Amino acid sequence: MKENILIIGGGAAGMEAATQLQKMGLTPIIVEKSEKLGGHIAQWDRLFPAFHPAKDVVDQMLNQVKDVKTYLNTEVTDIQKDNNGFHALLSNNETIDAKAVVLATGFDVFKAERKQEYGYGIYNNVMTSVELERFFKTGKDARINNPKKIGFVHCVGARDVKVCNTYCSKVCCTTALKQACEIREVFPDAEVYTFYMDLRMFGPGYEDLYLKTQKDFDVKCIRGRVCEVSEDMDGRLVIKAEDTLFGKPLKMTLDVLVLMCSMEKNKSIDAIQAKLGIANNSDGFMQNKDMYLGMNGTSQDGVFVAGACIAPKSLPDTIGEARSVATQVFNYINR
Amino acid sequence: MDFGFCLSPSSHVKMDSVDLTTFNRLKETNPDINTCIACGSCTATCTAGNFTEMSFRRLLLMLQRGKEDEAKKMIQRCMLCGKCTLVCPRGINIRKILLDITR
Amino acid sequence: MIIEGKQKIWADYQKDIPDDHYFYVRSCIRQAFWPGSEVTFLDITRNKLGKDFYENPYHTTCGGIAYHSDTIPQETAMTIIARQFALMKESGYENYVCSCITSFGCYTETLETWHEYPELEAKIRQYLWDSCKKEFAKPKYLAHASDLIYKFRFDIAKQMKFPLVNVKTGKPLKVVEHIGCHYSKMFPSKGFGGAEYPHVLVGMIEAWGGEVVDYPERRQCCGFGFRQYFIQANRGYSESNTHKKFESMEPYEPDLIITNCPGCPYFLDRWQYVIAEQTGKTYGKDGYGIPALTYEEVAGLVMGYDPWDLGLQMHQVAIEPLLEKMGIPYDPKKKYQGLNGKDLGMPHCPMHIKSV
Amino acid sequence: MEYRFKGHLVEELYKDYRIKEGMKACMNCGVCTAVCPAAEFYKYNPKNIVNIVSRKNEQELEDLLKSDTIWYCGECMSCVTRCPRANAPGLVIMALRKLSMRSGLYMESEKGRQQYVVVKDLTSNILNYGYCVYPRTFDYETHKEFGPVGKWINDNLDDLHARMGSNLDGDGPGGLRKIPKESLDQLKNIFDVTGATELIEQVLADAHEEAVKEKLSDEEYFMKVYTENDWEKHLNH
Amino acid sequence: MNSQIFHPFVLPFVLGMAFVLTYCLVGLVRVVLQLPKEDRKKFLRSLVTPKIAWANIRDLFGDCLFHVKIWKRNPILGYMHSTIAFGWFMIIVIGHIMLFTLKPLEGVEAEGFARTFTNFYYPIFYKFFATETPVFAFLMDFFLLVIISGILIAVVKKIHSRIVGVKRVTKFGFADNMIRFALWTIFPFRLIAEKTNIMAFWWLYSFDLLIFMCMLPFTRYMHIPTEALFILMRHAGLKAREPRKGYNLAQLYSCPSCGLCIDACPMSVNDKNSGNTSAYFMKKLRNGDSEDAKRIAETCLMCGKCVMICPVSIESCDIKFSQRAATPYYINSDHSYLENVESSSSDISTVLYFAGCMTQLTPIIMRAMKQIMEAAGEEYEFLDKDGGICCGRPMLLSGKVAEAQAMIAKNTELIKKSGAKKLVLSCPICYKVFKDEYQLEGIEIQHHTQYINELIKNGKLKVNKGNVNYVYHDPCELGRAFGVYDEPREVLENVGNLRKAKSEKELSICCGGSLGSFNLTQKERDEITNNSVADLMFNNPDEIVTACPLCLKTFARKSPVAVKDIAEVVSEQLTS
Repeated sequence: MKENILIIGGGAAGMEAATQLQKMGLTPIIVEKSEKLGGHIAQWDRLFPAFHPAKDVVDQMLNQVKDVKTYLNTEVTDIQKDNNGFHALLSNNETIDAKAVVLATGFDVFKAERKQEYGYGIYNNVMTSVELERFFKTGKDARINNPKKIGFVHCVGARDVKVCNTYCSKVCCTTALKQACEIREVFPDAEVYTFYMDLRMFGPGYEDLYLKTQKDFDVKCIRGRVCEVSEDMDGRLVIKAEDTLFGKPLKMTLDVLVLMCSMEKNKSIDAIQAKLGIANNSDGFMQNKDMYLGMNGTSQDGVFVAGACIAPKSLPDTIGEARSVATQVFNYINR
Repeated sequence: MDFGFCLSPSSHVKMDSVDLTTFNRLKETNPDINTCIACGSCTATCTAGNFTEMSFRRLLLMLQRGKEDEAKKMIQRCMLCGKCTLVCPRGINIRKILLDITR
Repeated sequence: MIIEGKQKIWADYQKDIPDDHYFYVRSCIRQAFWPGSEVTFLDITRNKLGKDFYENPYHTTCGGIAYHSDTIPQETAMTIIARQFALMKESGYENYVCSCITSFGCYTETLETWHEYPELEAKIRQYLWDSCKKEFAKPKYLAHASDLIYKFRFDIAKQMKFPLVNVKTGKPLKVVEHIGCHYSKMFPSKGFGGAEYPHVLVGMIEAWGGEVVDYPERRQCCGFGFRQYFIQANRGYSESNTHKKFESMEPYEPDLIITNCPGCPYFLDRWQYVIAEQTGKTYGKDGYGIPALTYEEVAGLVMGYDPWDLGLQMHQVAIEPLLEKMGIPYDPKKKYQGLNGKDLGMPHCPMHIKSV
Repeated sequence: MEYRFKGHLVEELYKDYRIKEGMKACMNCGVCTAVCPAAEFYKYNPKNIVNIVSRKNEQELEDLLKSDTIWYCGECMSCVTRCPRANAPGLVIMALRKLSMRSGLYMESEKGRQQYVVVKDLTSNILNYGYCVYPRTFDYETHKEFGPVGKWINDNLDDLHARMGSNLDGDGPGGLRKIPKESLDQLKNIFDVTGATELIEQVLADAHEEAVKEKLSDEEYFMKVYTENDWEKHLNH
Repeated sequence: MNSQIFHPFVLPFVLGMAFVLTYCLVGLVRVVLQLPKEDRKKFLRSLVTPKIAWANIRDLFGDCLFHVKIWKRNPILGYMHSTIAFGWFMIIVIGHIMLFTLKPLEGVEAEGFARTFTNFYYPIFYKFFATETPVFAFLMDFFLLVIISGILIAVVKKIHSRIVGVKRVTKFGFADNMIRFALWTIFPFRLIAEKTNIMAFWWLYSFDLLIFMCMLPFTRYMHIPTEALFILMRHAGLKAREPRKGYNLAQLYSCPSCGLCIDACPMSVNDKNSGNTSAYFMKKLRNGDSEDAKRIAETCLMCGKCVMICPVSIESCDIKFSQRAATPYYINSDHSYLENVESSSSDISTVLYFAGCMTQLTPIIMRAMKQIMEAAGEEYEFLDKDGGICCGRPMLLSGKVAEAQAMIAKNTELIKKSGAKKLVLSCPICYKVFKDEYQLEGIEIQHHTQYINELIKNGKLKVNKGNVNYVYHDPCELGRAFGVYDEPREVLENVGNLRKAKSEKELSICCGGSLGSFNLTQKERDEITNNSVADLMFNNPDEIVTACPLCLKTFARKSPVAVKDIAEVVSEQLTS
């Protein structure tokens, strides 16, 4: 029973699924379009809610998949299904025959410039959460120059019909609070504000993180969506929002504004997804069978999904889903 | 010349120039003050709030948004009955803060 | 400021409109307050650029101001608009251009609402038939007059005599652009450059050599507010909005404000006078204000029209310092003359803001 | 108190296309209030308006319709651009104002009663001249901000418009041309057919009734409404 | 023996004595002058009122010398205190009696002024200057030994307090330790000096007295003279006013810092908080440390246990009230809206029930009360069904008397208007203020425990006796404040089995939720609650029953068994 399982995507979901499938005696094959495994999480510095280094987790995952057959810098360009299973053509012209396919293609970060009123790409000191995380990792970012006031905007590219994303991106709230604490650690004299609509602290220890953010890090959480950003004479950012709990419009000047960009579906898989006949759901992510027992299944027999390609998701959720997809694939092969 | 109208003051909360002296003083003795999640339990249960605009969660915001005078006016309504403290899900010692503001 | 970011947005928000054969409708406010602007628009487009802009004498107000002052029902406003469209159809045109931003907003809103609710369009069609025995056709293209000047900005630049440059320093003039709220705030895709970084006036300023000032309250409304101006008791609101804009732009020391809305130049101009009278504060240099001009007035100035033919004497804020900066020759004596040099007297000087 | 549509305010409001278009679901994010010019200078919060309308509570709606609140908006529509739920608070306000007028509740508030001024001025301009704003009815004495230049313009109206190339009161095309009678008649017909005339007559009658009650002539009442300003009450401290 | 009437070693004593007498006299005049005029009059008149005078004499002996109260609490400590105090008193008294019987040594009898002077120190050093009669000599030696036996206990207590049944003792500074050492050594030195007549010991004895008397005003031993004054003032019925003046000053100096209140205080469950007990409060305030005193005053739960246990009967809660009232408060309360408050009761009814703020948070009590009153066929009304106003007690607890009066006046108005004959309260916090502050002539005020008990007793309310084992918690403001101990217990006996808590009645431990404290954090309150719950759980009851909505809410957070209000328990056992 050394059946090939094609895993598209070498991020957290893909790697964890491969690890489990290999332990089950199957032969997972990872196809990753970038030059290394790890996906978005490999770019991350620390993880919420307890500031655990991301590298720890990523290194463990990488170690577990070191014997898994992996194609880097490779994309699936075509895929066919027949009675023997799936036949995928790769961008390096190799062909892979597999009994089942796991789509673990993850997410793209919302392009912040689409939310024009926030002026990302126009005003110098507007940055994204991803860029801030990179700053934490490398200590370098030209925009962060001993700032005295830093603001975080939640729900950028989420819960917003104007950018066609009506869903909640789930992880940004917790990430914002984590980063707010971290930036206070780096710049203890800075004032940090977050502008939220709801603080969705849905996981274990997340509410504690919120409490810590308020109490220990003195981060000021203001309920209200930032409405517009402009630049003043000194290149500082003037933001307007309503303090909705106070019921009054509010104006303040910030040195840096961090946009908590949402997750959108990774669209580079669209062509292959279409070939497999898998639709998108109303949020634009991949449609799985259902949200409960069929969460890893799709409308195409033998094609499975896991991770943030289904919906925005945290790392623990993704790992859980990757493990569950492995079980589903195993059962499918042994049906 | 009388035009029959004049400039109106702006109602914007100008966070750049808000005076936080009182709030920061309170924070020193009551670190919990930061942990309000504006759930409104205090307002809902308030004995004085039954008859007036008294709302502790709003009062805290007033102090943070440069409306200290309004906050002090609001405290005048308080009967110090302590129900708010009992219902606060964050365990904030509201009655003590109310008393501390006034000192 | 990263200009490339804006350029990307401008490239994304380009609307497809033809550059000729338009059915032209006028603006109530502009005819009353800035008559020179519409005259100049038609002169530039028809005579300088040789375009076809037809004006039907039977067209009326679109009712937009009355509609936004909540004095007439939506159906009334839509039927008046439908009547204008019927006139366009009768005149054999299918491109519609209006001089007024409120009109432009009403036309856009009407067309979008009809699109969403066809039963409402049918109802209006019936109303128009019942009242005027007319039938309308929706325009193929709807444009605002500033869209066309924007489209022709490089042609105008070719005929430019006085670029937006300070002749004494050789530096570009600092120009504030002010977009009428109803141009693209309701329907961002209907304006050049969208709602956040409209390009319609920026494009003109850049094409004619000026430097655009982007200040924090750039997007803020001038404060017209319809009923907030028409009723004296409410005018403090209107004045306060303009005041806020000027306080925000003041540090940038702009030389000029350019607008594409009928009311904005009136308010940005007259509220400067009122603020000066009430508080003693002026926003230009040496006790002058900052001129707030229409885009046609600016186009006329750069093309070498006589300032008094453009009607710049109808602004309360003195225009002369700007003319000096641009090196435009003018005859001060002619400022307050009527036809054939008729002496019309002179307005008296306000207390706090220089008018000459 | 008695007023039209009593008990049916919510129903009547939701018939308005502007509610259909502008009233989806609010998540209280506050961007409308943050950008709103009226929220800065008046005791006004568009988010709260949208909330009240979405609650569909008859009493709450009645209170709203007879308050000054709905008359603070300047209809700049800045809120429309930003709402992440594609609501249009500005349109909602317009629908509320119309209902407030039709129900008669607008007479309960200082700012509501002002509708008499705009209705009288603007609709008579349209019906008499075919313009919303017409220079011959734009009086310097009631528009002091028109300034010395404005006074000079008004004093020399014919000469100046002739100088500027307007066709003031003339036939054919051109600025400020005389709108042909035929066009004015059509406008009147449109007003009759679409309900504007009815609304106008109602507003004028309400005002007259109020003027009689206050023992004022219509002109005196007009000036009272035009200038009356309980300034402090409207400010958002 | 020695043939002289004077020796230099008496000088230290004479100096010390002169100092302490002067100091006390000045202090006495000062305290009396600090009293407001009416209080001063009251005080002076009380001294000649026979009834009060008798009480004064009784307590002066009972409390100052025999320490009856300490005997009751702890016989060992009682012995210790009364031996030292009474023994010393007797030595002085007998010494002075002996002055008339002493035979001066030959040829050295003093006359005139010298006689008066020698009388001053003769009784103290009589063995050096005179020969005595055997009976007196025996008595003197006997009492001296009695004192020393008390001192021995004191030494043991110092070394290991638990032997004498004390967990925590007051921690003292250098001065207090030094004067204590002086006190301990006075009597052994005297014994040795008398028996050996070694000069050095006479000197040591005299110096010890000097040290004791000079340090006395500055240490807790000042309570010895002050307590006498305090007893007189207390019996005169004076009230606590300004924190460090007049009657309060007398109270402050009367505190012997014995530390009995430290163990009694519920806050002492956390060692950190034992510094916030009354003993320390008195000490801080006495020493003029106003910041600390203010903090402690605002931390105190006001449960009254320290007052109840105090051997000197110091009203420390009252002093804390004065301290709170003295704290500047910059807000002028505006309760003008009270004018518009309406009562929810409409008709005239015999029984008016006032739930109060806290009961509004525990609607189960209101429901139970309703059921009980219905079952008893009472004609009743709720005063604050839709939320009334506060009773005013929390305002009073904050020291804001005038503000509290506004609420009291409004409630009084509403109650009087109702025409009720009886006012029933289910909240002891309210009960306390209604009893103490409200002027409701003709209206009987009852706590619901009393009311329910009455209903059962007069047969209006029929209840079943179930077999649930209850333990009853005495709310501070009901028990210690008004001694309502029996009624709730009788009620509970009627509906089930009553088990005893470890500490009951006046010794019951505050639930920790008290409104009295401003400063205690939730965590600190939880510690108190846990301790109180453990005490109640001593005999493994099935349910904890209390009679205060605040206790109910507080215990419910931490209790391993169900916590119920007494009304709820009764309503469950109504005979249908």
